[in-house]
Amino acid sequence: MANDPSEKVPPSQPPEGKAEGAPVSPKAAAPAAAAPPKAGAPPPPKVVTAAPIPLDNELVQRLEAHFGEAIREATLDRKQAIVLIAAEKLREIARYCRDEEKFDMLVDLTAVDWPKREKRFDLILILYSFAKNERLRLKAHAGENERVPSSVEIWPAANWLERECYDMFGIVFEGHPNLRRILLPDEWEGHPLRKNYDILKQDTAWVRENLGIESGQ
Amino acid sequence: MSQLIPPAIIPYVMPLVYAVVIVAVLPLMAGYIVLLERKVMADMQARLGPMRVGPHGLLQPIADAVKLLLKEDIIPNDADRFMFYVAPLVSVTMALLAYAAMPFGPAFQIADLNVGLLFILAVSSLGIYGIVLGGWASNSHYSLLGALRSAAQLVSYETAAGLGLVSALLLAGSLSMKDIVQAQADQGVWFILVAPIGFFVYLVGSIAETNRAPFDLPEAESELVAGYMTEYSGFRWSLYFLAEYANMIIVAGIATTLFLGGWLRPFPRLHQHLIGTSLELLDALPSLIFIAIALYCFRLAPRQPVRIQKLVMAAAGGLCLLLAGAMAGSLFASPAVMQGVHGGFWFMVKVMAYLYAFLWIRFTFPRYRFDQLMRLGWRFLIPLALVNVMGVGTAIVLQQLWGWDPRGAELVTLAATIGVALLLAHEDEKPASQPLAEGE
Amino acid sequence: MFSHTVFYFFALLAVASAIMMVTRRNIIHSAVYLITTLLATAGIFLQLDAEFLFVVQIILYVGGIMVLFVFVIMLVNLDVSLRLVQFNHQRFVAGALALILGGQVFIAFRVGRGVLPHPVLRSMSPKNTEAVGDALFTHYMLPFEIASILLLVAMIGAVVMAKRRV
Amino acid sequence: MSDSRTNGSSEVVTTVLGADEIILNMGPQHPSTHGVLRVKLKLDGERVVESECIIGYLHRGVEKIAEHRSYQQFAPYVDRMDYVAAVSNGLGYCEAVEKLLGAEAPPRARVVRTILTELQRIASHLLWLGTHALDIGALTPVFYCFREREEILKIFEKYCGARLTTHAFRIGGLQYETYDGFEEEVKRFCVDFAQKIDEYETLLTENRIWVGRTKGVGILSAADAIALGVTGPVLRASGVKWDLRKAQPYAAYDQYEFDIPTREAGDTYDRYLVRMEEMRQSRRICLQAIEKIPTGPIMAKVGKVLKPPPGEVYHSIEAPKGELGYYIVSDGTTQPYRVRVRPPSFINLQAFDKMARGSLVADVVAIIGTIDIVLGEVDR
Repeated sequence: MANDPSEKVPPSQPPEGKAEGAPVSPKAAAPAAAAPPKAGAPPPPKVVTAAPIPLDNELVQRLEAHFGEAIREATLDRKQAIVLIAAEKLREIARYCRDEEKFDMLVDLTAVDWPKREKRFDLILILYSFAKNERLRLKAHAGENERVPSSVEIWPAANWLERECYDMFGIVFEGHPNLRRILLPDEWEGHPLRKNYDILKQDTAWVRENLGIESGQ
Repeated sequence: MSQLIPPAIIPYVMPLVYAVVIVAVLPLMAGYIVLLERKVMADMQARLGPMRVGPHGLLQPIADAVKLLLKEDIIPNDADRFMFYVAPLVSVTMALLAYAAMPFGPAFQIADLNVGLLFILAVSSLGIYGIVLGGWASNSHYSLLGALRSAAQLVSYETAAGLGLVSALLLAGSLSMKDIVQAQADQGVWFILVAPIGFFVYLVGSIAETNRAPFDLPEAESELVAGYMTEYSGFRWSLYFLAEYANMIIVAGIATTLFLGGWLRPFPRLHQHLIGTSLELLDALPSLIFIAIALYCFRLAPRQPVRIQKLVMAAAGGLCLLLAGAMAGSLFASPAVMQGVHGGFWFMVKVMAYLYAFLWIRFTFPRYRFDQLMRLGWRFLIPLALVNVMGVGTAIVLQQLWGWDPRGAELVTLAATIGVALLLAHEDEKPASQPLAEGE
Repeated sequence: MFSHTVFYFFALLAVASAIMMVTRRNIIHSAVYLITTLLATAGIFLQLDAEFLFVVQIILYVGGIMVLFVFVIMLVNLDVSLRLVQFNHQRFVAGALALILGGQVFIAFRVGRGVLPHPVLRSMSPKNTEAVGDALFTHYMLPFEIASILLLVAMIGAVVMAKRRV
Repeated sequence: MSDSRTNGSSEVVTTVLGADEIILNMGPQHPSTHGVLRVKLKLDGERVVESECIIGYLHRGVEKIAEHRSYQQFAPYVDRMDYVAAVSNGLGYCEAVEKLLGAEAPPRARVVRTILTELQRIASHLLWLGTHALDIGALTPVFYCFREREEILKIFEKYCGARLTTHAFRIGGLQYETYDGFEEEVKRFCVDFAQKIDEYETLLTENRIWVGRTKGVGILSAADAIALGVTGPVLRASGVKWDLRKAQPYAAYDQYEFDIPTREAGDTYDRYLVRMEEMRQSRRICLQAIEKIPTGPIMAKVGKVLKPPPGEVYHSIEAPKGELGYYIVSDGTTQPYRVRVRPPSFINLQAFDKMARGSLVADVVAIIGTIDIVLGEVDR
């Protein structure tokens, strides 16, 4: 991991930015006495930054030049580039990333739920560029009843990934050709990966009706 | 005997006895061919196969039969009940009926029809109705697809296999099974040596006709679950199973009779007598084979883990000794008896060798796709069989009309046929390499 | 006596299954009865010592043509045929015609009995197959060739029609 | 469709749509859908017009469970995703958490991890080869494959006590030191294995029927593969020379020489050849690694209670089936805030429709086999 070329980042970054990353939950502000994580490994080559630091490389500059306000923030966490963007502009930015920046593969698309935040979901797109051997993480905030633009037309790979996201979080993707549940049954109530969905919870009515048992637990 | 039985019935007595013997023995034989298949498969796949029921699984077929008979007989709700009942019966009846003309030995034949070969082909081709109707009556789409594939496959490959047989018929000049073997005895050569291409075409065609891998599409497990047998269970299923193995023995019997010299001993014209007697050395071979098997059984017997298995193994050895004795004893009996016993032995040996080839092929090759199967049948085998018929015909004409040396004529035409075969194979490869997208 | 029994058995079977074939609603059942009819006819051939014809009847009609029939029927949507009206007003006409025909045959049989020479079965066995071949390729060469050409035309026609659809 | 989800029968539901189009349902219980995959095919005669994969029958909510377990507790769960390549799953997870912690496994641990993961790759490919050949009707290769796979599983068992769901690695390194004779056993396996691969190839590679069944079947172009996010051998068979072990080396892969096999046509036959060659390369890596396993500790000091600093990390490895990624968000507590698994099977399966369209029904089985999916990973 020490020589992970993918995450090579232009050296423009400040060595120890303390600027706190907005995407991280308030809890993160209290880094506490978390055990110095670098401890132990025989060759401790690098200082691991405990918190994200601002990022300002050429890619980010180009993005900002193109999309201005839509690029909210760019950070570096564990040497991995994260760009926070406005959800409305997702499709345009995604297309630009694919066509101009050669991020030709959508590696993954997922979400994180932060229920206490005003816009509770982080929508996360992990991109990879074969040409640069580099990854980029696009992040967008989305509210509970907000519709997020779908990126299926840019990367067909997003089809099932967005369906899964809808299935698990209830995020609705505008323009998705076939937005149905993918892992859970179509009539299932609730979105399990939301934080307020208890781990023991299940759609008891569905289970009773379709499986003929009282509980799936 | 003539006092006990009215004379009008006498000609029907022996055939009846033979028929009863065949009907009684055939299921057992099918069971043991299954065991053989499993053992051969296990050997090829680096494992042991059935080992538990009896020593080395020798009683496994009986256990399987009991299991099958005791299984619940399930009939799907929406099945056409009458057809569902009848279909397996059709299959098994037609398979058994075909044995009527099969010569197991010079004497052991129920009826020597003068169209014996055609009779066997005709009747065994009726077995397809069992498959088609069973697949249809099950009211399941896997079954129906299996049945349809089966019908299409059988109709295509019957043509090829039949044309393959024609070359042997040309050489024999008769449709009677007995006369065909006799012709090989008279000419002193098995027809496989004269018409190897015909044999090859029949081999491939017969594998396809009996739905064995690599042509087992009607019951392709990974695609159609069990094809036309998907909805069958228990006894009815075992009837299909019996029919399949009976058909295998039939095609093996046809190939043996037409190409492998039927009940004839290898080297029928080699008469090396034991010094000072009229016994032939080669006639001792069956006895020696059985003695060898018996010795092997006796050697294995003490090593069996359980007492009962030791006994069974020893009994198997004893049975082989008994057979060896019978083989040896028949040498001293009248020539007819000796011919009958030894003929039966050699016939079965050849049938088993043919079936072994079936098994070998099955465990070596992947399965054809349906269009590839059809292409192989229509574009390769049928033209090849036609050319082969012409080749053999030409050879006969060269011999009979122009007085060529028989072997020379056969070699020339064989070379020509093989040339055509290579050409066909070459042609066959071209469309195979094209992508499938032509339909779009 | 024995051969008479065999004949009447097969004859009855043929007629009965022919009637069943016409009256069944389910086409597959009809096909099965047609197969039975054909097999019974083959049985009559056998009883007449025409072994070659017997075998050819089975191979061609039962083993070949009927298999294709059944094959096609299975591909057809059966439900449609089950709902078809099977008999219409023509049945009276047809019944009348059948009666007339039956009467004719009966009369011919009664009148002709004893007049015509009793057919003597020349046992062609064991040269049955050769005899058929001989007859076809010598005496009946022209009809044989005409039949062949007819079949060829039918085959080409079928190929052309099938190709055009693709 | 939804109501029939509970109806776990393998019956085929056929509806007459237009003149010739029928819908054929395969699975979820079908001999060659490799588990509980259900495929709905719209057919025009024998040709597939459209296909839809219906998944989720094996969904266990692994990602949800992760949020309620500590980092170490969750490690055994990942073995249950791609259960035929549990070691690879474990490697990906452990390295991801290590990255989150900022820790790094000691060199000895990394080399042992590499060896075990490569053995696992061989085992996974062997299982694929056996079942794929079985689907296409070759009955015998599966037994040969299992014979060799058994040797690998024996090594796993001796190493950590489990054969299938091994939980071989720990966050920070290894729990167990290698057993006595580990090197010799791995070496002997690798040496013997060379001719075993040749044996499989003798059975299949030039077999006319095999070539006929696989060549030109399920073609996936490089552009389509990238657009659909396909990774692993499927991508490489389409001509993209990309392997995470080379592109972004992890564990100890940067120390070894190996090639990335690629093919151009992107059909089933090419995927077969790529995987066969990958087994050879894995063997090569093992042989190099086993020669010089560094001495030293096997566990980094990560502490008993893992509290990674808040933040997030994405780490991926080249699992036997493709890119296996873990995206982990930490909120500074002992339990991960969110664990997202990027399952290669799930994303590769998405390319099924592309491959299956226009092919024959019989090819569907070959195509499902060639993607090499494990439903445990697809459904999680």
